Amino acid sequence: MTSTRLIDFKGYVFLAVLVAAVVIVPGLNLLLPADNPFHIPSYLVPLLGKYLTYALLALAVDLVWGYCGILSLGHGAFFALGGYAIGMHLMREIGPRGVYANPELPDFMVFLNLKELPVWWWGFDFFPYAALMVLLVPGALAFVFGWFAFRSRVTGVYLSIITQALTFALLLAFFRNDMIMGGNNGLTDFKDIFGIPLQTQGMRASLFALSALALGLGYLLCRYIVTSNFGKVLVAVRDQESRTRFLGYKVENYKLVVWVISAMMAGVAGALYVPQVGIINPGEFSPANSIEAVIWVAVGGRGTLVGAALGAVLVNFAKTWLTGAFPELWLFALGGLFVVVTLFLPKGIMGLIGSMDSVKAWTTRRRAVAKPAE
Amino acid sequence: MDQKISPELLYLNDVSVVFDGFRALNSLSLTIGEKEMRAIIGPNGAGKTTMMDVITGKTRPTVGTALFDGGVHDLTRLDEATIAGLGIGRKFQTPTVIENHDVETNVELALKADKGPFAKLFSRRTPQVQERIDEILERVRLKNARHRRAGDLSHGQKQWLEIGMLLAQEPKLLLVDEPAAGMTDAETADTAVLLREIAETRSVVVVEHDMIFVRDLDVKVTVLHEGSVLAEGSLDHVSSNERVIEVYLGR
Amino acid sequence: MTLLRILLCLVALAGVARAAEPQAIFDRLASTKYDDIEAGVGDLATSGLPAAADALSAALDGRLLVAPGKPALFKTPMGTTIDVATNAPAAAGADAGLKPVRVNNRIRRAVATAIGTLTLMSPDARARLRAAESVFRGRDPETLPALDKALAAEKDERVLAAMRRAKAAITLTTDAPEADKVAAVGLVAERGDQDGLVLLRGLSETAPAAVKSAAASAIQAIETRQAMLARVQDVAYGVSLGSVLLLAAVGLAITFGVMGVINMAHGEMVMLGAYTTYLVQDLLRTFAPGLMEGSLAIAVPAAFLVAGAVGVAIERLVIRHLYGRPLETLLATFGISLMLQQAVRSIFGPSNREVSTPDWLSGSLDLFGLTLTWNRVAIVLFALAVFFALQLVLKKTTLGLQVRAVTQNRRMASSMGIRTDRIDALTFGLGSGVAGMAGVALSQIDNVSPNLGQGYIIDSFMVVVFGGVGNLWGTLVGALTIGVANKLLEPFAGAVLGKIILLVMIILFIQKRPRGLFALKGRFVDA
Amino acid sequence: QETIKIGILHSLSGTMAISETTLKDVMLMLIEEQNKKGGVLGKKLQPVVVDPASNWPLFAEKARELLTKEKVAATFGCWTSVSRKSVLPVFEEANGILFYPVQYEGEESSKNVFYTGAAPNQQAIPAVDYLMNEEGVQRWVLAGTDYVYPRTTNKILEAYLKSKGVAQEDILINYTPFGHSDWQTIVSEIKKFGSSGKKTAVVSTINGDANVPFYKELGNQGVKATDIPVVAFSVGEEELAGLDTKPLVGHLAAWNYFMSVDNDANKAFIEQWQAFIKNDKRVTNDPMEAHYIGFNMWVKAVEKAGTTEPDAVIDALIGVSVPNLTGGYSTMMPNHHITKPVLIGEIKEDGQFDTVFETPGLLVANEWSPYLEGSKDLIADWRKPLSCGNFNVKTGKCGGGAKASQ
Amino acid sequence: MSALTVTDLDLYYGAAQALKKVSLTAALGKVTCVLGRNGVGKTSLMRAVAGVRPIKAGSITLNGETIDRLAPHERARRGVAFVPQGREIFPLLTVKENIETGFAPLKRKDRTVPSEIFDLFPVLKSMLGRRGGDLSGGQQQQLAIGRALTMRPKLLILDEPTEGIQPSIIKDIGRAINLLRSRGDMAILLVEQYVEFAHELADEIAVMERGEIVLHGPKSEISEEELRRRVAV
Ligand SMILES: Nc1ncnc2c1ncn2[C@@H]1O[C@H](COP(=O)(O)OP(=O)(O)OP(=O)(O)O)[C@@H](O)[C@H]1O
Ligand SMILES: Nc1ncnc2c1ncn2[C@@H]1O[C@H](COP(=O)(O)OP(=O)(O)OP(=O)(O)O)[C@@H](O)[C@H]1O
Ligand SMILES: NC(N)=O
Ligand SMILES: [Mg+2]
Ligand SMILES: [Mg+2]
Repeated sequence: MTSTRLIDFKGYVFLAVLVAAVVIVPGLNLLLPADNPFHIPSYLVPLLGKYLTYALLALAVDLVWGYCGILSLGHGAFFALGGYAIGMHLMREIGPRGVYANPELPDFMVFLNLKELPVWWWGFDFFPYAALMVLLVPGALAFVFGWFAFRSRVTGVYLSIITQALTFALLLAFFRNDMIMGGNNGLTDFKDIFGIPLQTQGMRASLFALSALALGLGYLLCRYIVTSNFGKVLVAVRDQESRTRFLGYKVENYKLVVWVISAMMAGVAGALYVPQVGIINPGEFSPANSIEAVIWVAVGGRGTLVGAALGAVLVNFAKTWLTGAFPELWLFALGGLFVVVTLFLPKGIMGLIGSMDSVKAWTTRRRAVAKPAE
Repeated sequence: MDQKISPELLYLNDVSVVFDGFRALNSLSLTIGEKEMRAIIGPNGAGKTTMMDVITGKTRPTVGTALFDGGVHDLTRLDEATIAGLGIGRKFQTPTVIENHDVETNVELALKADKGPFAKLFSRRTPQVQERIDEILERVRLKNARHRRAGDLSHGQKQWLEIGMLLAQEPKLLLVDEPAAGMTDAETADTAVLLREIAETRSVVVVEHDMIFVRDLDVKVTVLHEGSVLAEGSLDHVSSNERVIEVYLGR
Repeated sequence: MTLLRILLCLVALAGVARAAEPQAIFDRLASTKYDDIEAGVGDLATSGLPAAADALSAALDGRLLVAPGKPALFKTPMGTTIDVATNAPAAAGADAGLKPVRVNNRIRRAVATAIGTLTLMSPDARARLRAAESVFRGRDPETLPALDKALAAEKDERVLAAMRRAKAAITLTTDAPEADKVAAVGLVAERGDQDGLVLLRGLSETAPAAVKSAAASAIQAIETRQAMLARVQDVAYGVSLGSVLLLAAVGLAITFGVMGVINMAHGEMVMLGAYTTYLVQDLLRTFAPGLMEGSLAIAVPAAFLVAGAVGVAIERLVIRHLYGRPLETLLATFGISLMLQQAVRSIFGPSNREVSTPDWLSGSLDLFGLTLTWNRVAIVLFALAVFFALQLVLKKTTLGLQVRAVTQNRRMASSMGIRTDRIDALTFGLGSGVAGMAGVALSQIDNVSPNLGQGYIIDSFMVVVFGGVGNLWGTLVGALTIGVANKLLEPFAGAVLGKIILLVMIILFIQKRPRGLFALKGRFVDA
Repeated sequence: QETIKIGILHSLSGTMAISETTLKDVMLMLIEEQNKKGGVLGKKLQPVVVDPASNWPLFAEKARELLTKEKVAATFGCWTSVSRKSVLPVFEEANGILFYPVQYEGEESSKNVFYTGAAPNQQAIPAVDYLMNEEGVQRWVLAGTDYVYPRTTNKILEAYLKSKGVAQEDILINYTPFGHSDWQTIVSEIKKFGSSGKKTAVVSTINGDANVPFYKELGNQGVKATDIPVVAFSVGEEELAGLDTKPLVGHLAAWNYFMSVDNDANKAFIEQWQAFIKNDKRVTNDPMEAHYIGFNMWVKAVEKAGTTEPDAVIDALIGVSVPNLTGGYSTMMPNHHITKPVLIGEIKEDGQFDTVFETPGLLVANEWSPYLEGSKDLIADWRKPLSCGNFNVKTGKCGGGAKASQ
Repeated sequence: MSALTVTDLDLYYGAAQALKKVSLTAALGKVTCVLGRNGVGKTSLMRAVAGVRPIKAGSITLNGETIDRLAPHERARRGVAFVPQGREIFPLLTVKENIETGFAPLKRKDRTVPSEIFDLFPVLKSMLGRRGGDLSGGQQQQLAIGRALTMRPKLLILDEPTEGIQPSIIKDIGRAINLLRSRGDMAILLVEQYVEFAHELADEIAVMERGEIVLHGPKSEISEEELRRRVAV
């Protein structure tokens, strides 16, 4: 059972680690000379930043899956939409510095013989508008999708599969050049944001810090939700949806609210991801990406929030390391990791950490149950 | 709008439910008044649970009317949550509780309150709420199990928990499907007492096969058989009915 | 009039033949310019040399050897060398310094037409039919004399009809009398196909009114027929695509649909089946080349056993610890899927493996102008056979009953005396084995590469869920529906947009039927 | 002893592993061979292999790792255009050197990238010319996978065909998604389009996995090369190795290299490759040759510059000329593309190509297509003082600020 | 001699002990009835005997053979049939198929449905094609008993079999249990809350409290009054 305090022990540790990361990572990167053993090389900063955005995506998945039982196999879609929103802004920021030097149109539009900016690109040169879209586009899609799906009582694998269909359809749609979203190449070659080049160390550090901040806030938001009465209803919906209805809860509304919040979180994650990796393309919509996000949560421990974030960072760290260290064998290692986690850590990595709690619980429970019902 | 067009709290008329050609309910008509308690008995498969399904919105009748609160609400058009919100609470035949929540939280979730998502988002457990929970747990004798996972309870304990949740809902109409199943004789008697108390302020429909329990309730009895009413009246009256003996009580 | 022209043609023909001395022809064939070679082929065909036909077909396989100024030779399939000019065996070593005639598509085409004319009188009826067809396509007035001669001698009805049409086609290009042409239009229209249409559409503006109007109505008729055929073809293609989906999905309908394992490694079972086919063929090629034609018949049970055994192993080692935790099967099987892909990549390499199609599955079936390739017809039949066999196993055998009991309530099934662990392993093995058999079929139409399975996993889940989890009929109807819908959309929307529309339709459909096409109904469903 | 690190950035897993793994192997072979010769500048070369797993953002991440962590002197990598686009900013930022070995759509020239594959004019246009002249093709199906390389190529071809008087209704353009596997409808459409009486050909820019089912369907539906020839730009020996080529005899491909090219250099290369990979059935293909050329150019440039320092090597590379495997010399031009011969081959039964046409000389790449509106005035020249990848000859300005030299 | 002997059984749910040194016997041709208030461990004891819940300590023997380490299906093969509390019908199998799951431990030639099942529960016969999950609660309970009898058990475990069943059929079940007892080839272990019913049927009675057996003996030694007192609140 989840603890009811807003921030429990694990939460404090988690937030403390985040705060430390915000101070230490950019600090060690910017302040120490490159030959110092504690120096964090520049390439690591956006890499770590990327992990944090994945962690935020994992939180979003865990919120709906861990607490409300909605197994989304399409959360990558919201992530990608958030990414595209910010990517569109970054494209507009390039201005006349594109290879075709068109002040108005991004290169790929010139290339497609476009004469003027498509309507849906309007306004993206204005950062606040783009930022709003980061929330609104995934939010609106989630709202429309959720409105119909939850009202129609699509549940379980049926819901999972149509979320997958959703992201797959978007993959194909964004893939089409007729969408004027850059086709298969997507959006890339970004230059700067707020006039500051994306490649400067300061910018990298800021984006990293921003990702950490977003992750922290995301965590607090999730904790707030799951520890509120709303969260208790969510768990009830997860375990006994039908029974919950008979208690007078409009289950579809609960699902819709948490679904939209989660989609927006994923959108923010995507928006922070794109400037740090420098590209957004339809590949982000691929169903495999969404499944991977679910895998991170499962590895870390479903329904634990901290575990989801931890899982995302660990799996991706493992992937980074293994693809470099064992380029020909890493799939065995990663695949094996997933199997081992399921077999030996049924509650994910958090289950392992949590077992310390359970030792405590064990002793107390033993006393309580020693005498059954009076 | 909220004009009551009849005095009954619950009004079922000519309700039929057909599953693949099988008539689980067959032109069933039944009314329950305000603050009335009614016992419903009848053979296995007579349609008692199905009737409750119709009232609570779980099953849509093939034909027929189901009105609530003096005809103001048409139950056949509302979903389960709305019906529950109108004040119809239900205890299921096989006890169903929220297994992963503790006993306390199960009761808390059932408590009468604004059950919209935003209201719940901004609310936490207050001392008043705690008090109310304690009161109910006291009544169903689960105070010592308050922090146990509901799924770990024994069968009978779950039955009690469900009754507690029903109390917490403070519904106008309680539908109680086999409350005494799996309870000891003493507990059964206690349940009867509890239901009689409740019926002083609310309407109650009880389904039971335990005749001693039904006798304890001391209310009008309706006998269902093959989806429609076979007999109605006091327990003594119906149990002397030949047909009732033949199809239900046995010799 | 006609007679006169034929006579003239004959004279001209003879003239050509006389004009080109064999050595001049051979020199042309020895050129490096395709223009020359093409002319040389034409010359050889009309040279009247007895070895012309054999020499020409030898040219296609690089067996016709030439060099400027030297006599041309050709090698028979038996390996003997023949002098083209004399049609007698050549002296040993005569081929020194000779090179095969250069051929490209253009030369191949010229040779085909030439051989066509030369084989109009072949004793083999099928060869004559092919020849008539090639004359129809060539529409070369110069072939008319040969054609007429052949017509006079022809007995076979089918060949006769084809030759008449070929003649009609030629007639339309000449300035034959109006009545002949109108009759020719009728004959050409008989074909009712695209080729006929092309010919009729191509009639010159200057053609007489009667011919034009006859052609117009013939065109109309053919077009209507073609349009209808197009729809029928879409549906047929849809059924074919649907049966591919069915095959890919039906194993999943067991491991996921019946057992509830979110089996992300399903695609890899299909892939293992395809690789088994490759291995079977590889082994046969080295040890029993005579059995190659039957390779698939061996591969099907082999693939079932291989994939089934891997499935049993996976179940025993991993899945069995996860019952009651269905969502975690997703994680574990995803891991297994990664490992299997990499294992195959490490063993067989990352690139495609060649799986050959036996001759009896090559080519296509022509049904009233509808082209259905044999391998796809076979896949439709195979998919249905697999489906009904499975249906039988699940519905009519004790195993089937026990499988369903175990998946519905494992603990109670055990209490009833059912050996749940054995049933679990068998069921997972069965589902995996069926996936393996699907792999055999897919090896005939798709890449045999480590990624093969990834291409089908999403579609498979889509089909099973769309059809309704736990219902095999749903998988059948779901697969066919998706296949046909896809193929009906494709001509209008294109492949990409068509697929998008289809996905959106599936999403909308699930709103209407939240538990799929063949939903389980009843009080237990969400009790 | 100090070593020089060489980055190898090719997918070893995921959808692109099919094509890219071979390129990793060929690089390992070239490096090993060079080390046998004593390395470069007296130092041994050390390959650093990473797996970007066919995941485009991962390409960028791995590129950064190679450049900043491993500090490689040069990187050989990428296949798809999107992977190149994804790593491009990284190479520019870190001032690295990337050799890109695959034919692509052009419309790009970066200071830090050396394009050893063909630009559209080095592959597509000669192929179309051949079909027009030799086969008398009048009607064209442009079929491709829906992404930028096929789209651009087709756009250029469309413009080119129209300039040659081909009517709009004689051009059919069709796009399919990556990995498309059900070709029934499209092949039958092609057949229909091709039976109008005019000679028809298919120009295929279908990429990757989709080719095998496409050719299988072509074969089975009886589309013969003599009726409707298909000329492909992305199907080489490696792709054919996974196919039963009997029904495909006569279909064409246009490349800058075929394994069947008969000369000593190529023979030696093939032998070396088969010995290295310990399999005498393994084939060679065009992108492998591109890496062979690129690697030798890099070695030569480093020796010329006397250092592996990027700016010096980048400058030294221009003008470097090394033997290619088709019997000539390829030169690195100021636009960072190389000169190439164009070969047209017909598929033979053994999965090899029979060269039916070869351009008389080497072609210089048009990195900016003269057939496209936005780029017809652009040129790239990385020699000083111009040092610009997109110089507009009309306005006299270097287009993108970031692309200009600092 | 006793068919079933349970000695010093301990059973835990996680850290919570549900059975403490429980010992019990059940003899062929006898009905052994276990009573007790809610949550005292009756169901846990039945689960332990049927094998669906592992035990921590103690032993279970059936006709002299130790069965406490055997899987449930092995016990079923040795003649243990279990009618669990909560029925546990296979919801998607038809009534007929539910009954046929009882064939699993039988030899092929014995795989017939005993006719007494339909005599006892005629409703099942009329609903053979209906899915188990669609049945009413009482019908499911009847099905669960019928399914267990199909196995021709040597030890029949009935956990509150009358729950949810209409009075006339409760009487029938009583008669059926009497019949089975009189055949003498079966030991019957019965959990009941319904004291009158239990007292009428039982040969041996055991009363549980807080995971322990506090009273165990032949019916003749325990009056209905005492029983009632024992299980009162
Ligand atoms: N979905 C369904 N499909 C088919 N038959 C059904 C379905 N639901 C209920 N039934 C049948 O309808 C009848 C009425 O069932 P119901 O559960 O209402 O009986 P009940 O009176 O509650 O019986 P019990 O006393 O045994 O609980 C039964 O015969 C049952 O088998
Ligand atoms: N799955 C479980 N996990 C944890 N505790 C459990 C579980 N099942 C039962 N218990 C607990 O073990 C004790 C004994 O339960 P059991 O079900 O054996 O009681 P019972 O005597 O059958 O009760 P009832 O008369 O209510 O059926 C109870 O305190 C119960 O809460
Ligand atoms: N550049 C290519 N072929 O994608
Ligand atoms: Mg009922
Ligand atoms: Mg119990």
